[in-house]
Amino acid sequence: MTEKKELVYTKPELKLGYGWGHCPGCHHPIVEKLVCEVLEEMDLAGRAVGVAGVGCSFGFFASINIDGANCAHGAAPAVATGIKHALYGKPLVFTIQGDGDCAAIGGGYVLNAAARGEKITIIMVNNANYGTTGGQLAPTTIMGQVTSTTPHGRNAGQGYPIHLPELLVGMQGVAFTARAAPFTPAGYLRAKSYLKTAFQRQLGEAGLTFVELLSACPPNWHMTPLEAIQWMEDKMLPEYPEGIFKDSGGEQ
Amino acid sequence: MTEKKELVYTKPELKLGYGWGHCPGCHHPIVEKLVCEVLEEMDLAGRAVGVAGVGCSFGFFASINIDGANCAHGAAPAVATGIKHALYGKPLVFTIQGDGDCAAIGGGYVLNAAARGEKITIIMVNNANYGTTGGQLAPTTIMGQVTSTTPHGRNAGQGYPIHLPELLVGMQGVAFTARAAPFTPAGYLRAKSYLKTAFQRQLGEAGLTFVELLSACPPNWHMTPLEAIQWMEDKMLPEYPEGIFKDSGGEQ
Amino acid sequence: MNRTGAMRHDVIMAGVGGRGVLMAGLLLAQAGMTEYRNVLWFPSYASTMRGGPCECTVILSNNIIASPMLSLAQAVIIMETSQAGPFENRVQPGGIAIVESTGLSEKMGRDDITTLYIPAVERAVALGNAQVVNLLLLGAYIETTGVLSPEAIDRVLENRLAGRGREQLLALNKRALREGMKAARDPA
Amino acid sequence: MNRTGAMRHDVIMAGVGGRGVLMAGLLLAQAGMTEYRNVLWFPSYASTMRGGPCECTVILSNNIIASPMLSLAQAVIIMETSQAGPFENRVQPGGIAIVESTGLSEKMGRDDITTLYIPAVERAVALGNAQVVNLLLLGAYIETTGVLSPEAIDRVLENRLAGRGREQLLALNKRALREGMKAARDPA
Amino acid sequence: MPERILVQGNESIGWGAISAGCRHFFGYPITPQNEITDFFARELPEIGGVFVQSESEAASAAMLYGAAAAGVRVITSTSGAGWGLMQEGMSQLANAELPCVIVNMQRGGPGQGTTRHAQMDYLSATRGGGQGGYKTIVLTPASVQECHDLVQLAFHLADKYRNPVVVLGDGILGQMAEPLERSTIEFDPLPEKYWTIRGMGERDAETHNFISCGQGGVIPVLPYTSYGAFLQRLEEKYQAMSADEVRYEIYRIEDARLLMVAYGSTARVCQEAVDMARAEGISTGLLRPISLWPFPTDVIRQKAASGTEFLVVEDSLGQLVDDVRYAVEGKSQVHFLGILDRHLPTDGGMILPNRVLDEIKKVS
Amino acid sequence: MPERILVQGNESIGWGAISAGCRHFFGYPITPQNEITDFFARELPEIGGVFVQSESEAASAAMLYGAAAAGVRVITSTSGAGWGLMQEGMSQLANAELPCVIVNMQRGGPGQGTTRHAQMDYLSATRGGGQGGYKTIVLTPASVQECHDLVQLAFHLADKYRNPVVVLGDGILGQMAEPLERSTIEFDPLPEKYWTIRGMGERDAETHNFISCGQGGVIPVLPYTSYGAFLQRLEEKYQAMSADEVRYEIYRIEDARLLMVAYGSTARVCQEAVDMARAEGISTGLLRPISLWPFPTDVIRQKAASGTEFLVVEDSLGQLVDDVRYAVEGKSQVHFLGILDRHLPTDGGMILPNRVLDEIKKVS
Amino acid sequence: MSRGEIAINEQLCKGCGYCVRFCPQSCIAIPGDRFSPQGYLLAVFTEPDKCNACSICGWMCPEFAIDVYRYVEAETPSA
Amino acid sequence: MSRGEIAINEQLCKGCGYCVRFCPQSCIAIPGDRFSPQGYLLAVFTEPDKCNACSICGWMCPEFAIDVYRYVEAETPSA
Ligand SMILES: Cc1ncc(C[n+]2csc(CCOP(=O)(O)OP(=O)(O)O)c2C)c(N)n1
Ligand SMILES: Cc1ncc(C[n+]2csc(CCOP(=O)(O)OP(=O)(O)O)c2C)c(N)n1
Ligand code: SF4
Ligand code: SF4
Ligand code: SF4
Ligand code: SF4
Ligand code: SF4
Ligand code: SF4
Ligand SMILES: [Mg+2]
Ligand SMILES: [Mg+2]
Repeated sequence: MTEKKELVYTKPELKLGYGWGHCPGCHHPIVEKLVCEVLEEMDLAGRAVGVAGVGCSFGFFASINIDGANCAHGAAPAVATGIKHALYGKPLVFTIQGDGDCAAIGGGYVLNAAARGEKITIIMVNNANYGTTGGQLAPTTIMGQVTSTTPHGRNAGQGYPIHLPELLVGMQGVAFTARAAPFTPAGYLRAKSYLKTAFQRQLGEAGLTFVELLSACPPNWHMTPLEAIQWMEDKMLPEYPEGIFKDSGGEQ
Repeated sequence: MTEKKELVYTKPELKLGYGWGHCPGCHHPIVEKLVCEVLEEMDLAGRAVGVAGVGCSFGFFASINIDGANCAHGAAPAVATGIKHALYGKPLVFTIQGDGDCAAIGGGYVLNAAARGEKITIIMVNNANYGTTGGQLAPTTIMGQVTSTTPHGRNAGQGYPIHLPELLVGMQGVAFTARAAPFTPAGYLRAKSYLKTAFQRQLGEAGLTFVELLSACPPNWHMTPLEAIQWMEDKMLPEYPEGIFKDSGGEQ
Repeated sequence: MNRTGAMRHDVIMAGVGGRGVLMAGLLLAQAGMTEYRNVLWFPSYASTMRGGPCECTVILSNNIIASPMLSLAQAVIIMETSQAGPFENRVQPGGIAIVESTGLSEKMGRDDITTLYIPAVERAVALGNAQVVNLLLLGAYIETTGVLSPEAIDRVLENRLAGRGREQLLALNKRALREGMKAARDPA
Repeated sequence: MNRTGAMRHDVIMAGVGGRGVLMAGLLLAQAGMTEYRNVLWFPSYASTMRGGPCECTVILSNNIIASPMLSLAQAVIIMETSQAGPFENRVQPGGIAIVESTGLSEKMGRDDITTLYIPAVERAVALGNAQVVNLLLLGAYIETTGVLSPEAIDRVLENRLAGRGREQLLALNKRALREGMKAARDPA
Repeated sequence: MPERILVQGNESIGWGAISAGCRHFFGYPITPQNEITDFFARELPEIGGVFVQSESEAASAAMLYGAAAAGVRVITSTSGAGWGLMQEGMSQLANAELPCVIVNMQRGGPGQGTTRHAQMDYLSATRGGGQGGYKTIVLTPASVQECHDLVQLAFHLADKYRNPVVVLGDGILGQMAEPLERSTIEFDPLPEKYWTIRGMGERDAETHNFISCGQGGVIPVLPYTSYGAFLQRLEEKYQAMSADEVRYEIYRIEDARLLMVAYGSTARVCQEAVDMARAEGISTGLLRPISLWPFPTDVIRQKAASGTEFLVVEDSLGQLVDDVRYAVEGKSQVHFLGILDRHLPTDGGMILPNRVLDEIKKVS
Repeated sequence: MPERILVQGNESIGWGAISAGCRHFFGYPITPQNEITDFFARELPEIGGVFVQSESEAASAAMLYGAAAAGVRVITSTSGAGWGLMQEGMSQLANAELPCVIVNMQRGGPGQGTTRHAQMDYLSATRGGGQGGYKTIVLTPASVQECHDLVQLAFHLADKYRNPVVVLGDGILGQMAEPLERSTIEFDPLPEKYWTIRGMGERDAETHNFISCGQGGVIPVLPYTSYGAFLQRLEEKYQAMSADEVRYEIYRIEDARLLMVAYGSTARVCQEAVDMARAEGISTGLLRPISLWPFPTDVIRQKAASGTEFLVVEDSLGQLVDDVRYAVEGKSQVHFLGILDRHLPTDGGMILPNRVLDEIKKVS
Repeated sequence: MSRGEIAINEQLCKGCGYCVRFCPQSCIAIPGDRFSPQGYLLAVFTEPDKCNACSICGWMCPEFAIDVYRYVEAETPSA
Repeated sequence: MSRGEIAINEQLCKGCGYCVRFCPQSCIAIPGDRFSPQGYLLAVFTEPDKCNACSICGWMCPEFAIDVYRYVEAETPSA
């Protein structure tokens, strides 16, 4: 029996070059990979326009071969709204935003895009802190977590973690919300499937779609990458369970 | 049997002078009245600090005899946060905001104050449009409602009404949410009781408290005051039911 | 053509919000479009809420119209008694003040201008609709100054109201305009 | 007192983020506080993400220190091979370059400066911890320039590390510092 | 001859945008420009355009960012606090080199201020109120017709330079109605928008387009190889605008020993004052900047050199006057009449023509 | 002699606030000032103070608004886009006359820009970047010690004038460490804060206090009887600041025929260049404005009148240079060295002393 | 028989009709021929006999225009 | 018996260990004595025999450093 070998997994074609310097163990590049794979599998690259927020995903669309932009901190949903309406609803438009970008400074943009029922997909990368600026408290920081602005661990005086996929369920303009943790193989597959459904719902004009993806930030958590994913397993997953929270199905 | 007469209802003492020119049939002055009565009955006037947003309640604290301020459009929850923390939690701090002020431009402020669990009370006056600027679409405008920016009535392309008391239920930092429609006697009493509970929960440090009050805007609705309250009965109440949506009870 | 042959007419109309002050001015300006080379209407009010003081300036001219606000106007129309005091002073010497006089308790103070007292509220109620005070006073103004014919105003009214099932309102407005002209010829 | 009696010492340390370049500079600056009237430490890096180029400037002087950035420095410490090229040019003629040489494939180009090759990674691994490359090179620097005694650095290290159950680390650091001094006396 | 319609300045802004082929408006209500928002909400859907009411002016700017990046002509309008809230976004637009038009119908005062007219955003408009020292061309109309015309010019210049352009009106101009003749103005041909993000399939491209508002060192971005190269590009652009886009109008300045400088509604007042003064035999004239940035420095400097004095009239505590002083370089007198000289102390007050005339007499 | 500690400029800002008795910080992270945010998060709770991380810089400004209205000393800090986003709120603070301190450690460029140092917010800081033409005193330190000292002065001036005060640093200053001696500076007595809103019971009052950021006609507000009266008050305040709060430092200007004008970290570079030039026998000096608004116009004008030339060095495309030109009134030459003259085209570049020296030689 | 009465301040009333709409005893009306100084139609307390001093009209009035009085028996001087 | 193999790009690997942690067949290890040009510890495909070409290591790698190959029977030339 002669054997040949066939390449079954490699860098997606849409990914240009390689990383631009994320820290070891960071899942931001995993999000790049997921997005590329999903767009390739759905054959949507030519129709997709992405918007990155400010944070460690600022350069997302510099190295992905689809049209894209970055923009003001927090404003990606409004930028996506502008693109979508400019082109009369034609493209697939999605954002990549950090948790600080999306939930803190961008909370009002998300809320209002959801209320307007914009046909866009928001992808929020939740690493429970502000990675770019050196690890400050984010709205997603979990109770007790030490950050540079909660040096003794987050306590109730500094509020509670925010759960956007669950929260947005209550808004009529929202068609789909979900959360996945692509740091495990199962989570990776879940993330892909959620992203696919989100894009489908968007194209079906069902409403706003929202996918949260958990991500490690080892240096700011002061952990090694392996410690970081253990911490995610132990602390983040209980706070931020994976799953679909709303799916209006098909179209509007 | 000799008879004397006793004054049983009059303008609350805290209300200084009279209105500063709201339109006939507007409920903004009813909100003033409610706030004054509640503060008087709870004997909290000396401890209260109010913050008005921008809209037809901008002058609220000019004519109420408690310390107060107005501020940037939408920013009242952050201003209230500043006051509360400046005074180390001592005063009763509450906001009066229009629905546009609170839910549109102020949506992010509300969301984040709620996430932080600020011990403040947000009072949102929902008149289903932007009164001050001449009756534009608000996030609270109901489906089909004609406004100056939805001349053919709000349709799904312009999104769906937002229900903040219901939405905020999902946030751990929120202690109490409710909605009342003080344009009927029963609604009036409900509004008073909700405001009282909200203030109690705030003083018990239970978390953020939120009360929505329905209000008419006859001129911008192009109705007489009586038509306006009929419309509220027929259209607004079904969309915005009265009631308590969350009450964490006592203290934190 | 306007009836006087004058190159320019300007007027300030004053009242409170929600009572048709701005609309009266706009009617005049719109009507002036065909008869004058330049037209300007400038409304001024403090807020959208009803009941606050409210004024507008209308200028019709065959020359360039520069300033949109006037120190003093050739004429002032005071549609609400409460505005009589402040606006009487805005008339040029030799100019005209047309004053709604139903609610007026005392005569105006100036003797260097012509003052016309029109009980417009009373007449409007008599016509069956208190809302046409503005048309009445506008009628008095065009009659006194000759700035435009009533037909010029009619045409604008027709454009605005015709064919929308509002013929009755149109007729009422036209009647009020003429009632005002009559009142100006024969003031109270 | 500093051992040379010179009024001023300045040095640029270069490497990549997360490898202790900034810390080495800060140690030197902190230690200089007692021996020099003025001290300046200026870090420069593109982002908080690890692995990017990263440098800091340290100036110890008994005169006023004006500019926080230097065109050319008396000395440059190159902690990471990849930074050798750009930073060799930042040494004044007659100055000193101290270069981590474990990963270096070819010699540096300038002959108007003194270049010290220290296989610091190798030595650090030999000491049991690749993290002390910075202390090794710092040792080489103080030895070569006489800017400060090793004890001055020790004191700062002690303040930072003592009493927190990090005695081992402290000892390792001190050892690395001296190993670096030794290497400077007897370069590879 | 095109039909004349009687419209307010605010509506004329809207008609101007439509004449320029703009079909996209994103904006948030604020007095005294609500008629603009309402206009677009009413008119754009009728002609297949898009009106979206944003949730704030910060969002308006972001929506402009998206729509401009997608390559369409897009406009917003605001005033007062909304203008302040848009500053960050305007700076992002400038960095990302996105062409769009931003209208500010100025109201009164800092903060919430008043809902009425004033001219108090001159400095923040001409100096780039947001972060980082960007520049935008600032055009300022003085009539209803000019609202329509300058909006068209604004779109042209935005596309020409890939830069946001500001139209700075004021509440009086926005509220007043005058006859308007609508027509599309022809301009020189424009560069192709090769850089838009509409989906690669739209242009059958091999490589993507990327719009970035951060040209920093971290990301290897197009089209500038370094941050310095990007700043160089900005500098060249600003120099080109300064050289080519100065616009102003003069009125009866022939023999004027005293020249008024004023813009917008205040220029109208001054024009009347010029006539009044000349009627009394005082020879004065008016220089009305149409572009506030770039500013007509040179013409003023020349006049100053030949001894002409200046009277700056603006409805503020003094902003434009600084640019005039800068131009004059102490070579002649610069007088100032500002908001404290209004006929009423209320927010409805104005510097009336006779007040200007008094000042003309006083200083000449 | 107080203990000397080695701290970064950013931390020194924090120590300065604590020395001034400030116990309240509200702010949002942004590079290159994160050490300030982190400092307050760490230190304030230790001494019974309050640190709140806001959700945005717009929120920071609003929180300052609340805390200042409640009568406490309060500070925030930001940079770049955060500065842009704060403009609306700063204007509100100015209108409501609320004393507070806002620190901007400038980073590079418009938009998102870069995370590194630059000096590109000079104009928006000195001109009031937000709506309505307000003014704030702008102080600019050039050393770690001065960060600490000027923050204290900033608090004093804020309370003296009931106005926000800006401390304009830059990324280099914020990042670099130098020795700091901490001590509380004594200033003249301040007016009582009779106007604060803390609850009437706190002062056993009969009538309430009301803080408003809209002094318009609609609401009968205290303490101004009309909008004109309010604007009059602003004008008087700004005049008083202009008259009394100009600050600058001179270095070796005795016989200088060429005077450099620079602030912040760039002034440090120039100082070195002065020494280098003098060592080569070229007599040049440095004038370092400490208050950027009000600007030391008079001293520059005097120098210009006596023929001194100027070399403005700033890490921008040219902002400060306009104020110098304005002061000079064409009476002598004003040369400029800006961000395009940095030693590297990256955002980590700088105008180095030898580049300045070259220019000195070229123009003198 | 009446248990109370109300006083409507004609300076303040703006004729919205809310008191009329919600008075459980139908004591109030807007006749249509009475105007306030500002020109608003005025509400009038037309049926004093039916008033039970429930205060509802007062609650509902946005203009603080209504004072409500309850009739009380005069205290018998204490023995 | 092996059904596939992987190739780890040593230029890209940053030694996070995710591939090691999640390979169901424990084919990968970080020996600790091998460094990348940037100085990171390197992951090494130590147990080629066990690899089933499941691609999980590839999914988990944030650096796009892993290519996965599956062994396929050579096509028998069509008759
Ligand atoms: C208006 C504004 N404020 C602050 C910043 C600074 N900033 C850049 S990224 C960031 C937070 C990033 O956190 P997150 O969104 O969670 O993304 P991450 O880096 O964690 O992926 C902040 C505060 C900015 N760029 N703009
Ligand atoms: C930043 C900013 N944008 C816009 C405005 C204009 N503005 C004033 S009030 C208002 C909306 C008011 O609506 P709402 O909050 O519902 O209050 P209402 O008047 O209906 O009571 C707007 C848009 C403003 N003052 N500031
Ligand atoms: S700082 Fe955190 S989020 Fe940013 S690249 Fe590093 S690990 Fe990823
Ligand atoms: S506009 Fe509407 S909200 Fe404002 S006062 Fe009038 S009725 Fe009330
Ligand atoms: S008190 Fe009650 S019964 Fe009497 S008038 Fe008022 S609502 Fe009617
Ligand atoms: S409720 Fe008040 S304002 Fe309305 S009609 Fe009755 S008395 Fe008048
Ligand atoms: S392909 Fe699967 S079995 Fe093979 S090394 Fe990777 S994870 Fe292990
Ligand atoms: S997952 Fe990738 S980067 Fe991490 S150790 Fe394995 S090959 Fe290296
Ligand atoms: Mg994050
Ligand atoms: Mg409203």
